[in-house]
Amino acid sequence: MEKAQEVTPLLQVTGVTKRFGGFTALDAVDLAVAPGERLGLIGPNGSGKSTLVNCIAGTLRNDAGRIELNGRDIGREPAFRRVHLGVSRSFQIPRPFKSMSVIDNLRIPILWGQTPNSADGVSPWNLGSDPGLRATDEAMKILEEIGLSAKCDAMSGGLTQVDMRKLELARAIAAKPALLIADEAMAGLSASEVDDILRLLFGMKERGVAVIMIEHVMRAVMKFSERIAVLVAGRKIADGDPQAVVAQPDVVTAYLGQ
Amino acid sequence: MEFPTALVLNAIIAGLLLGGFYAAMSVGISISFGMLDVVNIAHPGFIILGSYIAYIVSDRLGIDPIAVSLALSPLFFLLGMAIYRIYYLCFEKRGQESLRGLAFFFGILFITEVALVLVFGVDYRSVRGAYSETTWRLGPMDFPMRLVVPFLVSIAMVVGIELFLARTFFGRAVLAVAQDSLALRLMGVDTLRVKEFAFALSIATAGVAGAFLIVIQPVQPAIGREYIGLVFAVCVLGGMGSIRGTLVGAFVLGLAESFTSTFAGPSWAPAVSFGLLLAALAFKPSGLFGR
Amino acid sequence: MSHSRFALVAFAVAGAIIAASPLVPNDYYFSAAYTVLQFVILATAWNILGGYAGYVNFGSAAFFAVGAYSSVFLYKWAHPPLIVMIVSGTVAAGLLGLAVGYLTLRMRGVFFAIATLALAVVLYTFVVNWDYVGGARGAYILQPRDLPFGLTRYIHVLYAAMVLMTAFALVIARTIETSAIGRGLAAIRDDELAAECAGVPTLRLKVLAASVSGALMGMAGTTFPYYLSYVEPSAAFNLSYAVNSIAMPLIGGMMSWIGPLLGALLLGTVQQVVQVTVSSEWNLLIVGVLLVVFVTLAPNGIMGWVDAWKRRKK
Amino acid sequence: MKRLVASFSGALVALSLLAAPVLAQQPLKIGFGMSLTGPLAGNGKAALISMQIWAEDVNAKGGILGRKVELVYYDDQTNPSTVPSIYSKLLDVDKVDLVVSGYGTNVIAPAMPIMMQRSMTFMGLFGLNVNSKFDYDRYFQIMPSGPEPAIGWTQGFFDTAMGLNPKPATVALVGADAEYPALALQGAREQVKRTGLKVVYDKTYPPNTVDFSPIVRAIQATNPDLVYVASYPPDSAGMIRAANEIGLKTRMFGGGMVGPQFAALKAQLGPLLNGLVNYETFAPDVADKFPSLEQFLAKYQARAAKEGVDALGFYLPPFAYAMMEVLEQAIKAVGSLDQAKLADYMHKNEFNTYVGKVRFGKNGEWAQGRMLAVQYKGITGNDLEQWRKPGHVTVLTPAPYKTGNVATPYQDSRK
Repeated sequence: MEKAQEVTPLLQVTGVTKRFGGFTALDAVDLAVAPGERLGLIGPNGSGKSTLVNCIAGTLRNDAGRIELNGRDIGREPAFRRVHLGVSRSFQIPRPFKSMSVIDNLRIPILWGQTPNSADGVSPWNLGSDPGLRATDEAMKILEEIGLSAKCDAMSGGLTQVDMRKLELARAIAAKPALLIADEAMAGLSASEVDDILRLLFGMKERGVAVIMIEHVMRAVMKFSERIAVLVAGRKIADGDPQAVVAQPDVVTAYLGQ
Repeated sequence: MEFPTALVLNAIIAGLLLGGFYAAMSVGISISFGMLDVVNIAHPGFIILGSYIAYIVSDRLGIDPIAVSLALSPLFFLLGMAIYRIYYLCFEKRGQESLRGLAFFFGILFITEVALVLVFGVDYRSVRGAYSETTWRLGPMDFPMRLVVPFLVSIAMVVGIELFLARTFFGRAVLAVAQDSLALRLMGVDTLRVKEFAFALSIATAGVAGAFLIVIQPVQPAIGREYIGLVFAVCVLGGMGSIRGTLVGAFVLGLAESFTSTFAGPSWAPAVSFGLLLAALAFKPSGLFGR
Repeated sequence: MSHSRFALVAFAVAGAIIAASPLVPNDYYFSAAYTVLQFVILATAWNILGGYAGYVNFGSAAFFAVGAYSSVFLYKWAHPPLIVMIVSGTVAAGLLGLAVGYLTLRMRGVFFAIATLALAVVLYTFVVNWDYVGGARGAYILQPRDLPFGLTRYIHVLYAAMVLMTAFALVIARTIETSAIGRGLAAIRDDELAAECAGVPTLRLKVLAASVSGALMGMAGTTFPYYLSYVEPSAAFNLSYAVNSIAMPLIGGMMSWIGPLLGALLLGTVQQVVQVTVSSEWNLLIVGVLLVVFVTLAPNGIMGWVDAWKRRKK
Repeated sequence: MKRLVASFSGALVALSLLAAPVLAQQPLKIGFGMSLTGPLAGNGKAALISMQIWAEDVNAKGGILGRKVELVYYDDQTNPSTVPSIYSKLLDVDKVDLVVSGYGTNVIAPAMPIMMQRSMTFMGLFGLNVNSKFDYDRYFQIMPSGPEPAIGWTQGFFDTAMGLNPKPATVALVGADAEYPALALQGAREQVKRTGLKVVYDKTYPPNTVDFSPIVRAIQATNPDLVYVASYPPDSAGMIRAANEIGLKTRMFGGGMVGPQFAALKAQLGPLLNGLVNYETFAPDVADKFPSLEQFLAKYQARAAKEGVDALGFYLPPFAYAMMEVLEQAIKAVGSLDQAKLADYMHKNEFNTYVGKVRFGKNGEWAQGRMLAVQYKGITGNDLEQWRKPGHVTVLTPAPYKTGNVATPYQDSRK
């Protein structure tokens, strides 16, 4: 495996710790993601995966450690600015904007999530006529890829669980991130649907988008990940080539529980 | 500003007695609003209704107004059930959020006020218990029975409700319905009946608090509007859905008002009390004992 | 319709209404219209924070009173023309809105509502003890004698000002609603955390909505001292402003600027008509009953019916 | 079909001819807003009943200028912002011939601009110092507070106090944060300047205060010779109860308390009122000075119980009736409804009414104030009958109505 030359990593998490009262959810976790890299993040329930995601996304403030994006410390940035800087996450439990249609749900990240100084985009603060309407074709493209274009005008509150998960992912992608965090995007999907999502996530590589996939569907994780990190009880116990990591004794015991 | 001991002692007593009264006024809101998320703006209206019922019955039969209100609380209980049934059909069943209930209860507040004007007229009414003019003196401290009796009955009522909710099955069901009515429904409990019972209980406390009010000061139909802010403030300061919190919140506001009136300017009492609430909300949004 | 064209249409209609005022048979209709339009502005303004962003403001009477009392202060201090009073009252209330906006940082939902109620009580106590503006004694604000444009009665000036202010409020509300900011606010209303993670600057939008909402509510109160000629705290902080500013958007529908307009015109007109036809306490009873009936029959407001009908028709 | 229409229109013409003479007999409409709901509904309803009794009396005698009197009124809900619309409707739509005001300063003032624009003669009911700012020459006011209302209102209490031997030195001022009490306290402060007293307590309290003992204790701590209170009924009851509960020691207590004038508080407080020095507008002890008032009170008290308003009617009802008497006498004297002539007549002449002789001076206020300062004494038990007979209300000032001297100090005269 050629040594990645000294390119600065897209995401550099060093020594991140998070405590809730006495309980230590994250204990000095280090993690690095290169631009466009496909990282699998696995671990039993309650291992701190979601907490790590929330610390990276900014919805939780880590008690110690640094989080850098493209070498810049984003530890103090509010969540919305981290989205502008290129970090976009989907939620494990879908959180659609219920009063809006499916396509309107995508207009929010397109208008507000994309890096505001992007050349073509008009700033959302501009009070001209509704820029949301101009985002239609961009939104429809994402909906086609994710397979929701037929329901674009349906109310998002009425979608099935599976479609809601797809909408979650579509919304995260619509923010044109540099790093996409897919939090259990495939739970409960059929095999063919898992393949559709995998194809979509593979497509991220060409757009230079790095992906952290958090999944229990091992088949998808093994197929997708260029590298796998394993979290157990708030500590990273493995990080490297997928086959080697899965074979590691302590990973096996953590999963199968001896 | 000197603090002579007699003034301080009496300020504490007055604050606690006032707090006891405020607790009786607010415990109903702590149940309906704190636990059931029903924004019952008309609660002070039902308190005034309680005052008038206590006035009429005790005026005719010569029984003590507070005794009358306790005896008649089942009537208020039934009234509460009827109101909740209407509220449930119009709002709760369709999953309306509580804001809609706010306008509904504003309407009810106006209706009760005008109904009282039509039935009882607009003159000031008041009632005298046998104890209204007696005051116990204990050294520098004095205990006006006009405030002590409502205080004692109020504490008994509030503690009784707390024990009922904590100890009995039905009480625990009410607490549970506050946290997660879906889970309760999955366990086969008819949440409608539990909520109806809880709301009816809150209106019953309003009837009793009404008797306290009319013993303490003269009442006329429009006075209810003055107490809307107070009852919600006590409930939220104490902590949503916590009866113990309501009691503590009531004492905090009662003491704040009493000390401000005695030592600073009485005109600033509401600003101090509500300023306290604002500060508490800013530092501990879910109130002192909130869930 | 684009924002600028809508603004042109709105102010054109306002101009037409003002131009048509000589056709009005007598002054009663100006006085009644002044009050109804006052509630249109209050409801529209309340809805910007309450309907669009989902933050319920219980203290709208305080914003109205800030607008009214800033006019009283200016009247006593420098007696400037009406337009100066309107602008400064709006700015003052907007600053209060800014402060309330930052409250949303710490509080949400019912706690925010109770905090605004507490803020209103604190402000009421300050005004009661502020002698310069009359405090509890109240202050006399005499309507000017010399009237512009050859109008005969000052109520015509107040009415015209209120029509223009209503147009201004509606334009602001619609512009916010049908822009990216409006979409951002709707996202905050539906799920604030998800909105933040979709890149919406939730705090800035909430502060903007609270400031604009507060400013417009204050604007509704700026001409009130002249309308009343004698302002004392319990008139400016009246319960009817808190009640109506919430009930009217609820009845009309909270999703768009048309809702509060409809609700205010409907409930406001009913209150005005009942008040000067029913010579007894029944008028308050009728308002109470109507409030209950409207809210139960129109769960999502009148606009809710319209949307449901449209969706059924499609 | 055509024939039918012809005969029908014929009948119509005949009818209209018939109706013609009746038209001249158009009713004389008197319009006003009155608080029938909200906090001041008690006073509003009592005033309304008195004005209705007046209308019935006048119509029984054949009305005014041969026209039956009709009262056109709306509920202002004790909310000043309803007043401009109500009075525009009365003048522009209902086209009333005459207007009078509702009860209290904060509903009279908002009507003033409309009255001035239409130069109507406007009769006010218990407005305190309203016209000093408007300076409108056709405004008149029926409350006997005198040329300087706020000072006239407090004159009795302070004159009596300064008559004490030895002269009092310190005074405590307390009142509600509301329009009337604030104006009364302003008058009291002017009295303090005039008399050279030292103010040892001067604070106000929020109107919905429940417990007054903290306030009364703070006052007792300053050990004042006099305690002047300006309050509304619930506060007055609370203040008097607290004074009794903590045993307030001072030479004179009372002043500007609204409440003890009403039957409800007279019955509820009963003996607690003993020793209180307060203002009144009438007392059975001076009934001889107002001979015809007895028959009005009989009519009023008959209806009061049924309507749920003040059972005695000593405070406001006689003045609501007197206000209409003044208008009646002015219209009859002038012989028309010409507002200018009416105003001129009312400025120049004295009126004999149920509340005695009324003459208007500066700003339409009474030329000579006659607020009674009284002291309650010898009340036993809580029945209302004892208040109907003289012997419990000593009138201290003004001189022509004086029936006795003040008993001090307050704590002794309470026994």
